[in-house]
Amino acid sequence: MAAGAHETSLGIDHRKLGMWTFLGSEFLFFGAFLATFLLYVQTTAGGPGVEIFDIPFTSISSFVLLMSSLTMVLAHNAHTQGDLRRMRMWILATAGQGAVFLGGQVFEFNVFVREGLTFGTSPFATSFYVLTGFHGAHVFIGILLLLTLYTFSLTGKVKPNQPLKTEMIGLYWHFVDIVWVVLFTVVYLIPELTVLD
Amino acid sequence: MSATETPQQEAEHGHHPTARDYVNIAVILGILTALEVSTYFFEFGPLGVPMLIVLMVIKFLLVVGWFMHLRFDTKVFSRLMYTGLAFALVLYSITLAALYLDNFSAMT
Amino acid sequence: MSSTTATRPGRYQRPNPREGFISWITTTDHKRIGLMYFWTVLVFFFFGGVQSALIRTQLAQAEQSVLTEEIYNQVFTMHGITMVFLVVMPFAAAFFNYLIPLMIGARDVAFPRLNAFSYWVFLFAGIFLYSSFLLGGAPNGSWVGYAPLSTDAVSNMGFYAIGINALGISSLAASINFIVTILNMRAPGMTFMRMPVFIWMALVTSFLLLFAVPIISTALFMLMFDGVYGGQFFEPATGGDPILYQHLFWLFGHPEVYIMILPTMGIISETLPVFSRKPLFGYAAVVFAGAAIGFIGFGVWAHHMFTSAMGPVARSAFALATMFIAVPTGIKIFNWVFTMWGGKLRFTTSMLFSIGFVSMFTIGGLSGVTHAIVPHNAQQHDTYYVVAHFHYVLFGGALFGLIAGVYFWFPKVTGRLMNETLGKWHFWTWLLGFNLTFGPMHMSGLLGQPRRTAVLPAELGPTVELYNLLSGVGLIILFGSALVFLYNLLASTKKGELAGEDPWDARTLEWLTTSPPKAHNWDKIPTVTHRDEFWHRKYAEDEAGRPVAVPAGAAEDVGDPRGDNAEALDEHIHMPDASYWPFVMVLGLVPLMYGLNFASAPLIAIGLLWAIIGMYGWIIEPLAEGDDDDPLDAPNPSATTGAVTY
Amino acid sequence: MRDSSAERPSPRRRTRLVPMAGFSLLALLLAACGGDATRTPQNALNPAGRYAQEPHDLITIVLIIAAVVFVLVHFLIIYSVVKYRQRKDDDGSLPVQIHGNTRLEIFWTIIPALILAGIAVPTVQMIFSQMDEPDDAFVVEVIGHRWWFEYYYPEHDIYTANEMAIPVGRPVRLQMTASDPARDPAQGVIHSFWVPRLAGKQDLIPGQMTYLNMLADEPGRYYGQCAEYCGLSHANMRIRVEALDDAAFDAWLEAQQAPAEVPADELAARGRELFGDLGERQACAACHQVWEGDGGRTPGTGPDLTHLMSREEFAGAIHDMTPENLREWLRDPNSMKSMQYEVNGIGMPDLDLTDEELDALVAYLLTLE
Repeated sequence: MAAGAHETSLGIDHRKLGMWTFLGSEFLFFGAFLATFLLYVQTTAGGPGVEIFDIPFTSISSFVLLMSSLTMVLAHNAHTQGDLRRMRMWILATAGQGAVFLGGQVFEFNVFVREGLTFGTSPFATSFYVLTGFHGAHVFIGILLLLTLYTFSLTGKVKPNQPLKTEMIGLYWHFVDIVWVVLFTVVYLIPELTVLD
Repeated sequence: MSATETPQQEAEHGHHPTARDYVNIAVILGILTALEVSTYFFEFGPLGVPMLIVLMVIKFLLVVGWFMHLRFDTKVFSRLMYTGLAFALVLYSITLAALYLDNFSAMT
Repeated sequence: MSSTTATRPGRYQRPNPREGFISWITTTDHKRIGLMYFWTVLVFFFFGGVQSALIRTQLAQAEQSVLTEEIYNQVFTMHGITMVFLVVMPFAAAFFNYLIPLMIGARDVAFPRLNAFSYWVFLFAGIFLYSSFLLGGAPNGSWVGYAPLSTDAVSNMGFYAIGINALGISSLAASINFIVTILNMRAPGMTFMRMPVFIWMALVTSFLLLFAVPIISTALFMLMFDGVYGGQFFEPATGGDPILYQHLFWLFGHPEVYIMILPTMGIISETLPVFSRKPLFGYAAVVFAGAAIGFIGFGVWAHHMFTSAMGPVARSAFALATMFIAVPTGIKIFNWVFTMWGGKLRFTTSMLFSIGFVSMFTIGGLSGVTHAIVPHNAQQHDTYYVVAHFHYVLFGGALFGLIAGVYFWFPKVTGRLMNETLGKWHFWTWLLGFNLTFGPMHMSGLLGQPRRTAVLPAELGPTVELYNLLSGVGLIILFGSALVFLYNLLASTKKGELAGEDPWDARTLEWLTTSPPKAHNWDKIPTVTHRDEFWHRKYAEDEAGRPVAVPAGAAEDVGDPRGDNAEALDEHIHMPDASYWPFVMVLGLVPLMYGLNFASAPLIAIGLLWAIIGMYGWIIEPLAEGDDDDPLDAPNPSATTGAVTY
Repeated sequence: MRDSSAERPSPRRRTRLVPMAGFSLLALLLAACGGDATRTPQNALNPAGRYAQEPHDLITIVLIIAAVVFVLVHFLIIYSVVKYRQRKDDDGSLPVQIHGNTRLEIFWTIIPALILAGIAVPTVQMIFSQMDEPDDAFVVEVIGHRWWFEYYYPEHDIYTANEMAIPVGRPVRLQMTASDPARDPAQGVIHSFWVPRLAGKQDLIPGQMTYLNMLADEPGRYYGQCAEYCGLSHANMRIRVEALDDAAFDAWLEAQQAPAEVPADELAARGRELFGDLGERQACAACHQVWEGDGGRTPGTGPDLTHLMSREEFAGAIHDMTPENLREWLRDPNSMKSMQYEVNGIGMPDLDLTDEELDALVAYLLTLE
């Protein structure tokens, strides 16, 4: 929309406006699952509760996801400067960190299931798995998008003068990150302080 | 209403942070995360939860403001995002309050 | 016209057929998509109507069972789902699609392919829902789908949870599309306070969808996880709270009511002024009242749960909020009435339906206020009184207005007028049939007849039988009336009187272009200097407010889209090409939906993979006007004049 | 913005006419429906105690106000339509273009808001007063099953089904929850208890307790039914409330507290045997209790049958308690009421009873008075 962008009523690109609109609605999506989790945080039906969380482990994977936001924004920064080579490097780093986070989540789920917290154990279990699972699904889609961007930047479908494409995927990625910022605190750290005492 | 009719200038060409700024923000984020995790290892008493919430909000604002450029972008985006956020906070708080505080089970 | 495929080299060519079946499958033209919505809605409306006939037959007499309980429960559930999600909502979407770009002076919506995607998801989700009849029975947990009844496998509510969720995706995509279109693609000079009220209401509706759809989506996911995958969200045995589902459902469900009625309020705010030959009374008040309704509409959801497990504080709070939403609604009604006041009313069919809307909606609104009287709500709740109320809002309200819109914009779409004689027959039988069907339900409800019951009990029989009989008679009249309407539609499309470009002496921008509009809507995008721009190009007001006709040709300098150089302009306008990909991608949704419903991993995998492949095709396929971010790639830079380029 | 006030009709002219029209319309309406209590036993417009009367009085006022508003709006619509229609001799000129009137807007914002505030005050008061626990309440526990209501009288240890007896003139406090045949809240769904003449409805939630107050001023029979859609046989889940004066109520309590007698009659004795043992087939006693005085009463998954014959109807209060009906019910329960025993374990199974067994069981059931 290079020519078009300056002719829109708000002077903003359609796609960026659309992305922000979408992200606005995503708060309502995660909010509902988070509220459900809060409602059920102690409803364990005799099964495992929040004591099952491994805070040091989750802290590390949370940190990795947080730092992936840095590499993401650096990728965008490189793209704005037309430097596709550095952009690709940072994109790969971001996708890699996302994959580490996702791997951590899969590992964590496996451990929990082995310790007796299956999907249908209790409302606590279901709401935990669905909330963090949907977040994981968002991360997964993000990784797909990043890899797509990487590939297209090699084939020439994404050009050095099109940083908007990186920016859009970045917006989505950062959003997924801030959702985790909230989840990490509200799902893991705060119950660890309050429910266990 | 007409305030949202921002012409193009503000949108794209504001102050743009550099790679160095981003790294600095990331360092701050790392320190804040370390502080958060410390609540697991050390006893903060009644301060623990408020501290975690404040830290969470700061981290949120840093990522949104800098990495997502909300500080430098048009206000329309901020409005869209904060409207969604505010709706989520208010509606789900009321729902939880109704479920926790004012149903029959809570009354007995 | 759409555009220059041949001139551009590339591995992928986009399809560009202009007629035939393929042209409809691949279209990205907002007008064609709008029409597809319209005709699909008519089909679903027929199904919903048949279901209502079955319901009325069953209840015509006490202790009668034409249908078994099992079938009856499926029928009333599907009636609700159909009318809400497959008729009223997409009916409004048809208008949004067709009219938003025309009324704001744009060539298409912001994301034409996403627009096609929305339609195909809607169609296939509807087919998915109806396929349940062949696959072990339709959902029978009622349209609200309360847990834990709906998590029971015999309720077949998996179809509901998954089908409605898919419809939600369609609505969400459409709402983002319309929000961006309205915010970003208005013609030069069209400030917010110059937008037609219909556009305002479309914007508010889209925002309501934007924030409400994710909520129902979570509720339906939870329902699906509980029902199909052994989740415990609403399972009382392990401490799950069924009331949570009700909160989430109505957090969406109440805004949904306004999602259904606001588009109609927009339509009425366009038709009444035209046929009263006066501007809308209190434009600003109507707009702000509409926005206020949308906003407050999010804060009243629990009034659907007054007999649920809520304590007195919550009951009081939601009662107050509910009462006060009547204030902005009242503002609108008075403004519409005063729009007619002092005008010169022309009673076209469209005008009759508009007035009918104001009248019937007033009844629905007043009975709505009585729901807020919580102590008595406990008597009304889940009775036919409620059924009467929401039919007065959604049938007497939404549908009356939407039909007013059909008569009003039919000449725009086809270039022909609908037959007014048949139209008047349609209106009067519709009005009579409607009131005869739903008016008596107020009484049968107050007298104690609950809704959703397959049998009218003998104890209740003598009290309410007469009212049920009247309802049945009313429905027969409605069916006849609907036939008149259908015949009128089909006949007028073929041989209706030619309308010319401005049959109603209309006020808004869409009448400025040809009827039917060309694929690109405008040869030259108009510049807007007034609210009711088109009217102001025809008339000026003297100091006393009396209109004076503008001499022919005087307004030409503002930019006449029907200029003689249209042919020359044509070459330079680049419309989005047609595309197979939205359709292809949605085809992947079909195995996905069935896979989720029957917990079949292979089907889910096929569906996801298919959808992802579809998405890649979508991304890779070349854009008509070159890549968006890359002006160098655009075949003709001068072409972007006000054009949609995505 | 031009002021159109000059063209407004004087509001004073209408004021007297409109409420009168409203009142008479409503009076007609209500008179038509209050009516004969015996003919309309499930009629919310004919309340029989304060918990139904108070809301009814409030809604009457609100309906009158609504009628006034309705008449006002429609007067305006009809007046406009008649007065401002385009006439045949129209000169084709356009009317004066009025864009709005701020004073009017403020007027019709504030007036409805005031009216609503006026309605809100008694509404909120009544929400609390209706839900408050009465001082001398008689407590009955209500358990909603698919698809019948069970009543338990905790003070007297009485179980009964479908038909509920209450004392006249004394508030009854219902403690309600929902469950299902296996007494497993996991199987429970939401129901709603509604006897329109005695009180508004209140949902029964599985796993939670809800409460409802009821009061009957006069002895008599009050009908109601489940009002929250609860699946297949929702329509067949009815309620009968028998309001008894003190003497009759005490007698009822006493009779219900007595254990069932062991029948002397041979056929009935054979029936009693079958009731406890049907060989390969599931015995009646697996689900239904007939309390003969041993230990405390414990509910089975089906209705308590100890005093079956004291009730006039069975199967969710949809069938008369006649020997023929009972026999048919035992022979082929699904023909009498839609249930889901095969798929969901809900309701009465088809026990494949022979004619001889049917005779014996019916004879036995008839002795449970």
